[in-house]
Amino acid sequence: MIMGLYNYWIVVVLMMVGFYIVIAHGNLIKKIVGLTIFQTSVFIFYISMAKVDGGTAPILAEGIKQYSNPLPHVLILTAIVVGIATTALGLALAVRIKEAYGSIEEEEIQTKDNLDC
Amino acid sequence: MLIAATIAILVVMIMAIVRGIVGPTLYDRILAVNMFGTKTVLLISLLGFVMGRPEFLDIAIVYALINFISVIGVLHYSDASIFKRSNQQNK
Amino acid sequence: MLAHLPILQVIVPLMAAPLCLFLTRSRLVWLFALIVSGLAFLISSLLLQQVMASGTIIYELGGWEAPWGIEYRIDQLNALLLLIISAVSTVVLFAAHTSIQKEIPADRHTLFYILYLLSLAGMLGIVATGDAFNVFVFLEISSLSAYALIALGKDRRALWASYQYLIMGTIGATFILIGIGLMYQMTGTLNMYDLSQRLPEVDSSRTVFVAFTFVIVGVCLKLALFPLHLWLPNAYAYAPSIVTAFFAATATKVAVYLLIRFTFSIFGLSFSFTALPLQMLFVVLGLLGIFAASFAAIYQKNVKHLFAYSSIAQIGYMIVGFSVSTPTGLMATLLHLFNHALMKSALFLALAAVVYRIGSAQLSQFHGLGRQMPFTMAAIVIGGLSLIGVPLTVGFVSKWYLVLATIENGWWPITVLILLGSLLAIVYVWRIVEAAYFKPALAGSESIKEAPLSFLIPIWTLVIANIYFGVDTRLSVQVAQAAAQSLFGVSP
Amino acid sequence: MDISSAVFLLIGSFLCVSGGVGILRFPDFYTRMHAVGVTETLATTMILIGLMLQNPDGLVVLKLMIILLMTLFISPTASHALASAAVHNNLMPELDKKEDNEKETSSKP
Amino acid sequence: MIMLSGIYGLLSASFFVAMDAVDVAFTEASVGAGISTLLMLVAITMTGRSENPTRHKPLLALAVVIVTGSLLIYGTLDMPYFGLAQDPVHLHVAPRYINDSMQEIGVPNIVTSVLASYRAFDTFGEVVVIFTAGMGVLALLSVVRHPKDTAEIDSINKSMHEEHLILRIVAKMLIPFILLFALYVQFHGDFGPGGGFQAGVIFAAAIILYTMLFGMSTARRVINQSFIQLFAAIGVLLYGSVGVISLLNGKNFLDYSVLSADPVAGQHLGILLIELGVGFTVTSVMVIIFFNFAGRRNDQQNKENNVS
Repeated sequence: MIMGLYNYWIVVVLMMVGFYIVIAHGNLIKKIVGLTIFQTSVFIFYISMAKVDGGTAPILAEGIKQYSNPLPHVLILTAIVVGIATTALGLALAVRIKEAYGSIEEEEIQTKDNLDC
Repeated sequence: MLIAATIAILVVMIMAIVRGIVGPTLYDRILAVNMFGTKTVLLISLLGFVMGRPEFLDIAIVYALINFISVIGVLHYSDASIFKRSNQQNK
Repeated sequence: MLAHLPILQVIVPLMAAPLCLFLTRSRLVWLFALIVSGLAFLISSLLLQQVMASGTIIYELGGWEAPWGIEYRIDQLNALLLLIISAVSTVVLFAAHTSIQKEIPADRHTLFYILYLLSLAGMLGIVATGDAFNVFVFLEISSLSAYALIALGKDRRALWASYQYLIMGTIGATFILIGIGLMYQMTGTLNMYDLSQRLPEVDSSRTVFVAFTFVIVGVCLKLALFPLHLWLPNAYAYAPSIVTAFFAATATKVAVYLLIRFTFSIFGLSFSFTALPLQMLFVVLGLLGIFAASFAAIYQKNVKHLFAYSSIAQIGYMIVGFSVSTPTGLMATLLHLFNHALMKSALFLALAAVVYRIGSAQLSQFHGLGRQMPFTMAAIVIGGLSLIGVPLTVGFVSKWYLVLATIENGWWPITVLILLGSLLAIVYVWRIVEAAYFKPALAGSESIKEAPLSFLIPIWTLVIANIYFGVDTRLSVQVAQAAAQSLFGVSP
Repeated sequence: MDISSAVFLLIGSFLCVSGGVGILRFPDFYTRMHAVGVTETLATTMILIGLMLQNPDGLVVLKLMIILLMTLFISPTASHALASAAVHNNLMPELDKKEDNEKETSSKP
Repeated sequence: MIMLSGIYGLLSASFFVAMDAVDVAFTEASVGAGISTLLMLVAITMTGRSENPTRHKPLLALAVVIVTGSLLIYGTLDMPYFGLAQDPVHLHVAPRYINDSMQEIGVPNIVTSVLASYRAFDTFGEVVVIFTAGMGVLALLSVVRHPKDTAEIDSINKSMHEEHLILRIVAKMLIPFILLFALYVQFHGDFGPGGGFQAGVIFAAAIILYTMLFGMSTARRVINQSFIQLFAAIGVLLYGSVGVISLLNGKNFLDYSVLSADPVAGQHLGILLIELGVGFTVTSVMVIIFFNFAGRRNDQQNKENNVS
């Protein structure tokens, strides 16, 4: 069982590291870094399910019978693009927040917000 | 032999990561990242041969390029900016 | 061309968005966007007609048959949602040109319309598609444009609200992605119909259970179900008014659609309601949501906040109807989807008109508005009555079916709680009425005029729709009933 | 052919590891950079030549050549930029143990 | 910390290579290690490095994370084992792609044929996502530039670049090569790893390199901002119009077989065209994003200079 699943367990650990950074850190940029780690670990999860023992990259060539599953690769290509799009937008927001609030710490922004109300 | 070289590179990559984490200055980290990048290029070329599909060296080329660009980027935008001081002098 | 309606529904706004960049003047872009949105509305009504007449439409993209390619699968449920979204978008867009003059800097106008169209296309795409991964892609289109639109708000708090929404939304989307991945791993397919066929074989496995949990949690994040709703009030309150009117009426509806689609169609009724104590959980969360959000709404100083909380409460009603899990309950949910879209868009549009005239949505600024802006305020009152569920408005119809569903199931205490929840709605609606009609006008507010026609026309269109569908319930009830029954009958 | 390739690969690996030891063990930034910069270029060359000898197929060798050329350009340039950045920002080499402490603290932001 | 995330990107990419996902590795290499690291760096310089160690609610967060994590681990217990050929993933949909794509589409790279033909609509969505991100960043960060300021920056740039002769010369030699390589990746995507997205990122990377070394305003002189926006739109439209052509010919959206008399040749042509569309959009959006970040940064610095 350990041999069959260890890969997924590592992915889960990575995923949770990213997730923890997202929800526990107060720094906006760090949150986004956490988000990228979280997403990347999901990518790894997809890619590892595509692997076939003894298979190679899914590009047809002569004399090769066993290929890895191409479908997750396609999905993850799309997901990577989505990931970079989110990252870019999130960073842009963080930059604007810094300009507007003078800080990128969650707590400081929250207190300034409460003053506004 | 390929395997041996792969393992050697993996070991060196770990060393680079250690240096990257330990620090102590920013430049050490950049150096470590740069080194890590070049080693990745080698690793990918080697992996291509290990898996018997050496056609995929394109990825290694991309790596080499991206690595260079990101080192320049780091130097440009980090605290270690090469341009910062001259900027201040100009003011 | 009729055969291609399902795809045209999505790609018309999708391809119109980049075209906007070629138009230079703000007014031109607005007209163009309005036409495109109207076209989408036309397509969706044709689609609904077609579906009601001849049943599910299947459209294979790229000509590849289903599990290999992506397919669009339009049944009654999708068609209803498509109609709601495109109709609201068209009506709201009508007022957009006037409203954004004062709220968004001139050099961002084109971008605003582009993002708006993208967001519309994203939502339509989520609803129309029959492929689980395609849902994720379009979910991201609609949410990314939503983040940017919200951040266009004037107030700096809009930025912070948008950032919070981004974090929550991305976590939700990633959870959905994990869920889809797990399902794919167990079945080897991404097509929804194929999934529903293949999942029963493996539905006792723990992996499928976890996949289900992740999808549900992810959707609930997007849905702003009670404990996960924290991003919503601020996002709605600080976004440009037009954006609020559009999203309040559509965004959460799409999430409810996803919830229904995943639980009923993909995982199947028997699995969904036995694997987790879903019924119990959702009833409790729904009711908690109704009460917590209604109480919060009562204490808000900003009317936008007030209605945002009321939206969360309304989501609570939908979830209660959903968790009854009988055809009547589901029908009540679908009706409420439709009706809530009508009333919330009317209310938020009226608010947009108020903001256009007085520059803020603080309750304290509302004093005496009943005389200065009689038509706008009358619209708010009728919308508010609809929220409460007074007879002759749409709100009554859906509450009626909801009560019916709970009684049918013998859930008496819940019936009582639902009615109590409506009483709370009376309180918060009354606060606005009181401010607008029974308080003396503020000093220096004599110059406030009635909102311009470009507001009044869409607002009153919606208000009349509110009343019309409250009296003549044939159309909405018929569609909702057909959709609910098809979900309970054979899987999609 | 195989033997020569193996020899090249071995030399390359050895150089690589020595560079790795260098980056870990050397006392300050400049010496570390020296260790890396020098070994890296040579090690990469060696390993790539070793790989070229493995597979004398046209396109693959061409790509390897490209990688080699690029590394030869890029890695010294990057090292140069890095070092000059460090000098610019007043990071002093560790010449003497006593001086070191003051300088290190003063150079750290 | 950012360095580490860069390393993480590199590392995960090499993992993808080991897992046979060359196309993904390609993308992750250019995106994870390149573009997103760069963006983070720029964002960090714009927001300052002030690191406040205060963490709020770490216990709650930890609880949430542990619950989700253990749920996932629980879920893995029934998973089909890693790498076995009889996993359901490898039995149901994928075999057709592997066995028949050569006859149906005629492109050796299966990933490309799935991406650009079987699931072309996903890819269309992906292009639109990237376009949305570009528009979003534009809506958030674009600044109105004053001609006077740019002249000032120009003079600063000129003086400071004199010190970096070596960098500039090497870059000058490299950039044409990078552009050439990007074209190769773009058009070789049918046969090897690569395609529109990867090519677009590499192309954009070359432009970014140029911008970093020769200054914003020089780069802007070459690449006009509004021009590149139109370019992004053209990419999406190119992709979409391929679909519309098939609609007009009575086939379903994105059915390429109508593009040529021979369906397989039509598929090939269609893939080529849409990859081109992807390349256009990705290049221009990446450049838009970078320009707006960097432009905003220059703007901030100018303001600071004016104040001090």
